[in-house]
Amino acid sequence: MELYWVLGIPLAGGLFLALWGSREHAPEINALFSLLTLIAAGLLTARIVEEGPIMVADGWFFIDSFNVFLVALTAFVAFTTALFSRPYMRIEREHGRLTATRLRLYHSSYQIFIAAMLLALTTNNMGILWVSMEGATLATVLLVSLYRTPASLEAAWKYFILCGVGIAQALFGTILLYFAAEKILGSGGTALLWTHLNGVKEQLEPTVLQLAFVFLLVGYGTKVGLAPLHNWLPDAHAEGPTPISAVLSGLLLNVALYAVMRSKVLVDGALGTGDGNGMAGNLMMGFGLLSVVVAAFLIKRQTDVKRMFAYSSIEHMGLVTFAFGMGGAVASFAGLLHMTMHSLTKSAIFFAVGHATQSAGTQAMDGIRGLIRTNPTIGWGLMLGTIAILGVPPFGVFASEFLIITTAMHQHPWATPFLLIALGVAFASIFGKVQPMVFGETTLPRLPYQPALMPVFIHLGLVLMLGLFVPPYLADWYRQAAALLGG
Amino acid sequence: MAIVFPSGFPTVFPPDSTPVEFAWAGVLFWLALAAAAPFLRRARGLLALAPALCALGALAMAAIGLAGLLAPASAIVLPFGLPDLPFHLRLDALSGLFLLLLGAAGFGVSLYATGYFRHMETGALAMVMLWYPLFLAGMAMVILADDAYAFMVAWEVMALASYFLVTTDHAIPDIRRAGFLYLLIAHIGAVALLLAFGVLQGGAVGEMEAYTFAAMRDAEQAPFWASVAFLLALFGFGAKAGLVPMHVWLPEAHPAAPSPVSALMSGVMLKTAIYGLLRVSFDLLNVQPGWWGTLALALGLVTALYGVIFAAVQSDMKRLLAWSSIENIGIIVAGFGLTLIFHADGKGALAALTLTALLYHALNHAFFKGLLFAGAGAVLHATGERRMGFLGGMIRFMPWTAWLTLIGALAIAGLPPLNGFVSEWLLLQAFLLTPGLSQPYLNMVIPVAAAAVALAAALAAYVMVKFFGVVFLGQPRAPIPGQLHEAGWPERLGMLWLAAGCVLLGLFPPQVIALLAPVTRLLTNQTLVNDAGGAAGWLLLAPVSSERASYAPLIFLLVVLVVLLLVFVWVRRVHHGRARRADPWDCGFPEQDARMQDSAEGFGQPIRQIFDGFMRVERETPDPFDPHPQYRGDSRDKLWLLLYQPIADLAARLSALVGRLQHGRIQWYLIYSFVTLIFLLVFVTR
Amino acid sequence: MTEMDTALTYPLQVVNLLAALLLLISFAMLSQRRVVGLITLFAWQGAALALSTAIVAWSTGQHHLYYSAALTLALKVIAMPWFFYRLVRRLDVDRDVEPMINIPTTMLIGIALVIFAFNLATPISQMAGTVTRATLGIAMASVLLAFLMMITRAKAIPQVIGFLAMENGLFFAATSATYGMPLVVELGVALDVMVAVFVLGIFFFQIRETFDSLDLKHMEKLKEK
Amino acid sequence: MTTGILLQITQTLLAILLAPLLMGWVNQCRAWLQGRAAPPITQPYRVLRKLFHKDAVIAHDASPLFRFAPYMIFACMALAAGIVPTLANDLPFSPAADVIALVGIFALARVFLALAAMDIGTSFGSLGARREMLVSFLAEPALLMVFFTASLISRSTELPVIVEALAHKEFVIYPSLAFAAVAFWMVSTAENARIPIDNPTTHLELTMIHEAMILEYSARHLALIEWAVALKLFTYSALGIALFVPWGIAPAGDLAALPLALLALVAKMAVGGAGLSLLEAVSAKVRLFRAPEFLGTAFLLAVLGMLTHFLLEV
Repeated sequence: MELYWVLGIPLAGGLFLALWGSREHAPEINALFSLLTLIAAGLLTARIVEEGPIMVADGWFFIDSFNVFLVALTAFVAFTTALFSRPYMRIEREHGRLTATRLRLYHSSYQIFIAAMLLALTTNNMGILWVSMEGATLATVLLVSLYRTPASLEAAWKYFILCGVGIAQALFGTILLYFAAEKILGSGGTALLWTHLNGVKEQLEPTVLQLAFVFLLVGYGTKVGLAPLHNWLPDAHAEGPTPISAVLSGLLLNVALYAVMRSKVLVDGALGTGDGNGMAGNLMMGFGLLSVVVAAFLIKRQTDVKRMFAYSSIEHMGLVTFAFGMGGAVASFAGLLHMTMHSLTKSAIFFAVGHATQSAGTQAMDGIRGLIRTNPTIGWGLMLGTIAILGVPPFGVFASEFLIITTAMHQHPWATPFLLIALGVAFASIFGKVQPMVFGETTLPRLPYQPALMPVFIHLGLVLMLGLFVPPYLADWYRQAAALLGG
Repeated sequence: MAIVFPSGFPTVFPPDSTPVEFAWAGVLFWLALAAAAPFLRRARGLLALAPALCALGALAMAAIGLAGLLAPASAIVLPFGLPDLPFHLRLDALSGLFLLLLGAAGFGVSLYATGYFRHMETGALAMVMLWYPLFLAGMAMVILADDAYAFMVAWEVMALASYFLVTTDHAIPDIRRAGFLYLLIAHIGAVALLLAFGVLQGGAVGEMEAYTFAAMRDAEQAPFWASVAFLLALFGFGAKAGLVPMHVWLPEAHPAAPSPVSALMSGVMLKTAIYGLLRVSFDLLNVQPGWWGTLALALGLVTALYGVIFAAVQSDMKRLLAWSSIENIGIIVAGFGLTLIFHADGKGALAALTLTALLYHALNHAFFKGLLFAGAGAVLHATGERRMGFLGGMIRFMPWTAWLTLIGALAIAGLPPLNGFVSEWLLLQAFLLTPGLSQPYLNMVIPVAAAAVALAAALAAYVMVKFFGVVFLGQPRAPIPGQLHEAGWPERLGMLWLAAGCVLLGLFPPQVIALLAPVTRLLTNQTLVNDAGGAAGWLLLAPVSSERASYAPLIFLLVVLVVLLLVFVWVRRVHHGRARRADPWDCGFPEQDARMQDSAEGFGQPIRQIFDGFMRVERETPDPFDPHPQYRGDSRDKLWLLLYQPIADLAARLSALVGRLQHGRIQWYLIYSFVTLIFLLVFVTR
Repeated sequence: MTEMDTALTYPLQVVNLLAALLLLISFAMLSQRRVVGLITLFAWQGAALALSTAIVAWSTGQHHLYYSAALTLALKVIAMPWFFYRLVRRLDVDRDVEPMINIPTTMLIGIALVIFAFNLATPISQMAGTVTRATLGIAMASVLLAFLMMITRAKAIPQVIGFLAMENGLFFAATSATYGMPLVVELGVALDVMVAVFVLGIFFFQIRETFDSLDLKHMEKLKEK
Repeated sequence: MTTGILLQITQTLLAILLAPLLMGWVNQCRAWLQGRAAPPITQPYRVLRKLFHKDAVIAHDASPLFRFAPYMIFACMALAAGIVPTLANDLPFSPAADVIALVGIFALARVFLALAAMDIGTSFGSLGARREMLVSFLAEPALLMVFFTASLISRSTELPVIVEALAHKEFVIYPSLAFAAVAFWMVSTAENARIPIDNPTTHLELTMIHEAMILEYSARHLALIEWAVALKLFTYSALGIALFVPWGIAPAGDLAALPLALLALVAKMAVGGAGLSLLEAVSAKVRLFRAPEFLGTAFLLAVLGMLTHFLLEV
């Protein structure tokens, strides 16, 4: 029952805002719908925690601890982002960068986007999963080009084409999956249900699944932003409105990776390789490592703050992919933890960056100086967020990096030099660029009125807490999820 | 396993509570102070009191450390941390000793800070008082941690807190640069440590429990991987301790911080790295090949000489002290290497001797370096001037500071009967005992290495004469801004405490060594016997045998004092005490003025001349018509150019290369995914 | 359907024929310079697809395939080509510049791709449960060819048509090789495609009014300096 | 024990009293060698007496450190003289400080002298201090190496034990000691401000090292310093004797040997002083920048001595 709320509310919100969105209180309505979604998600989560995995609508939806935790995360970040976007978009509008109609488009597609992601997470049908992923892309394309500047158009175009092509590959992978499945499960609806596939995964034809996984990995991997398929990501993040950058980084990438993981489980089953040394695991480790290194070196060259943090998202997604690739209880646990931490931290950073760029009137980092003098809260938010994302304890990102790196050192020592170099370069680059933005003298004006930094500090507070103390039920939940991923 | 506090907070101590619980309580106290600080902006008075509270906590911590040193090891598990890996804390003799060090030095410094921070503007003070107790707590936790995660968290919190303290006045670009360099190298070092722990994790790998030190202790380690772990640890801890060539951040960061913080960083934080080295290589690793020791010894000696040479040519007093910290760390690490050598060679007693020496030196350095930074800080506070070229004659304006600093200077210069001499004496004794070793080449090389230590010690004297002479003696080299005020009472008390430490540690070596015994027993299963024989035992120090070598600072001091008094009395009785004041003579040269004294550069000139090869000198020769010419010769180390610049360039080149990937043409991006797809298809179906 | 495995019935032979036709059209698109011609070819491809789907539906009694056939007809043969014709006329962009790789080379690469695709597909199609399994290789080939076409075209519309052609290939794989995905999925996919085209339409106008041209070389500003 | 303490005190006093005599003797010899009319051998005593009677003149802003330093220096030298066996070999005080501590004592005195020199803030003062510290930081390790060689031979850093091992065990030729001896001579010339490093009788300020440091001193303070200098020379000579020609020093608890020991001491001192003056007469002062090379050589010789010990004597 909760499930229908979870999916229905944002959908309804989308339609409602499409009709009424240009009114004065659209932002509040937007936030309200997100809040309701969050509540519904909370109820759903509570139910899963006590009852364990459930099937809804005779197997069309399947919720286990893996995706319910992503549902909760998505709903939460969606809500905080809506809170943040309220004053942010208002300021944008005052600056005359946006019109009422575009705000209407923004608000409704925002809700649709959330709905699509929640659907992708909860559906049991690999085909629907694909459909909703594509839907999520389409919902955000027009948001990326919201400002109608040449740059934003270009970014949106690249986003559309590259992700479209990528997702097409994913569809082919899905077809191959079906192709292999219908022999065992017979044609018709059930053959694409993940639970059924999972049940018979040992009998699935290995060679077909290998091919299928390649297509799925390339397809969804494009959306995860794995190098060298990542090229749309920095543009889209840099040119779209900041709330969208936040949800793209914080949520969409997770959902795409979720899709990859669902398929990985099946492939591992078919090839009989559970513990990471299978073909799927190796591919993911390879992509992950490559992404980490490439991203780290690209970060070094950035001059645009949002672009830089976009690359840092690629880096962290690479790290998570690497962790999942390694497999095993600790690594998968760490991967899930890192997903959470990255979503919370990165969105918090984008919130802070958003206001920073607003007060500086530019996204160029040379233009942003000495935030801590004029807007202390923004300054501290950015500083702490950066420190957190760079994996400095006691923030939670460190906890997952600690587990990932030590495990890697134990199981795949060859990989650690790359990780060491990449982390070092990334740290030097990001921190070296953020420090002068936060510290030092400045000529920046204050923001017209109090920015909404509550979300920033809520997120950072959570990250800090999870670095020092993971509540037991959350931990169990992670453990079950890790077990599902073949830990 | 002792009891776990409800929610980790000790409401009231049960009668059977162990030292480690008290230690945890102390940490919580500091954390509470830190948490309270931002809310005290309104209540300036309370805020100004915070350092004093820190000092109290430190004093308690010292007592707890002492207890932990003498009591059997105790441990607790905190109710938080990672899900299956809650924070493990353990207080054994080794931790106890370093906790004692932290507490004792921290007490003096914090007392000093009470006065030093008094004049700060409220907002800044609130920030400082947020990070300062956090810094103390972080260091304490590093020493107490008993699992890899807790250790790393504490380690980085320590680094982070100190970073924010270093960048207290971040308006100055140099300070920002220093802070950045510091945090960067600290972080890279931390990642190295992470990898080291990754190698060390033992027991059931893949279980969280594998990260506890207990599991690491009884994991069996392949020699190769053990060596990998050791090298990683040496790199990581060396980066924190300022071991050449990872030292570049130290001379930048330590001077940049407010003086009490510099004192803590040099005096205590560097020791946590030494603690880590000892913990990992003697406690966690259970094999120690000899070549580790040789490596550490070489590194240590190079560091010692490098540091002291550069200290001699500095012209900024805090930078000079920072370089001298590098020297002392070098000496300590050399002792560490020697310990490893003896240990690997099965010479337990000798290992105990060197271990004692290095622990002793660590203890000493905490005191005199804290004292010196405090003194320098007082001068800086009074004159607002760090460049020695503009100072001088401070002893007339601030006698307290001057005389107390003199004690520190003499101590660090390794002069009897103060504490610096004792540890160096022990170390040299150890060097002289190497002929027992099995490898002949070591026998030959090591006494020569002793020469390097001797050289470093002698140069240290040079450095300190320069430091004290230029800053405190002679005439002010530049007009003094306003009227100079002597350091206030809290500062004086803090410095008094530290100075007392220098003197007492110098005068009672037998007792101190007895105090160190549990640690040496813990790490080498051996203790240093003081074979001074019964009655003389309490004043005579004879580490190996009284035949071999002995030293009794008390007698020493007594004789000097007696002779001194006798001579004085005799001169006054037999002759007279008449004296009259006049202008200085200086060979009758009339136009005598202050600018004719040696400047800091001038005093360092001979050293610069001799060791020209090591350094890159940037000279500013004044223009001939300048009425008040100022010569500036800034000697920086070449290592920056030779080692770090190339790395930076390489990274830049690589990123330029990678940057080509992202050149904007969508067709190319499509080609990437296309090629990737084809490649993978070929790859899986090959 | 086991009795069909012995000999391929005529309808299914027609399906194979259409498959060949599909491949042929893909090649033709690869070589086509003019945008209008491209649209026509795209429409023909759609037609072939619809027809083959219908035949498969009729001969295997998979009724839901009729829906997808109808969908294909409606969307890819009528709606989209019409839409694109109008677009081209409105924006008057009926000249394609020289593609990034010249035509002959593209052809050669295309042939290589086809061989590759067949080699990839044969081992799989052996184990397929369906009779029309051989078409899988062709589907894969046309997907790759469409991909290639997207790479070589330097203008917005041809690229999009390439994208849709790829969709066609996928559709063909779905219908002929596996007798169609579950209906929900098919509908969902169709919906997505429709929305995609709609969004693209909006895009074209935005791009047009910003850059007054649909030439992609105006859109290479976002890069690493 | 009591006899020991008596011996200790007498030896120390003896050293303090005899030191100026040695200084006088050296000056006399040098005067002869230079063909000048020699001052009487007791000249140093007269100088001291004169200085003690004078009124001290102290610069206006001299700090207490300036007035305290001479006493400190003198006390250090007295202690040093106390622990070097001159007559007899059992010294109750000697356990208080071994050779390493002895180096420490010298260093302590030197640092105080240098600081005192910088206290007034005159150009020559700081110049002298800098040069003194330069010379010392090169000389000190060399001296330590010399001691190390000796103590590696005798397996101890206690002077009495060393003397015991060298003088009262069966006679062995130690090649390493030959190197050490040369190094020791070079070091002691440097440490005692003699030619070729420094010239005690110079009046050319720019070449001064030691003299430059005490320019501001007068009267009793100067007297104490001069006396300390003499004492230092005496102690170094005694050291040289103890390390390289220890024969004749009375073994522990053998009072009968004392007169003989006294004679031996006087003889050795006479010869040593003459030798020193001879060397000073024939050699010229090197430029200050050459001093590092000179002392570096000393250091090298000492190290060579130690290595020869490992090669030939272990």
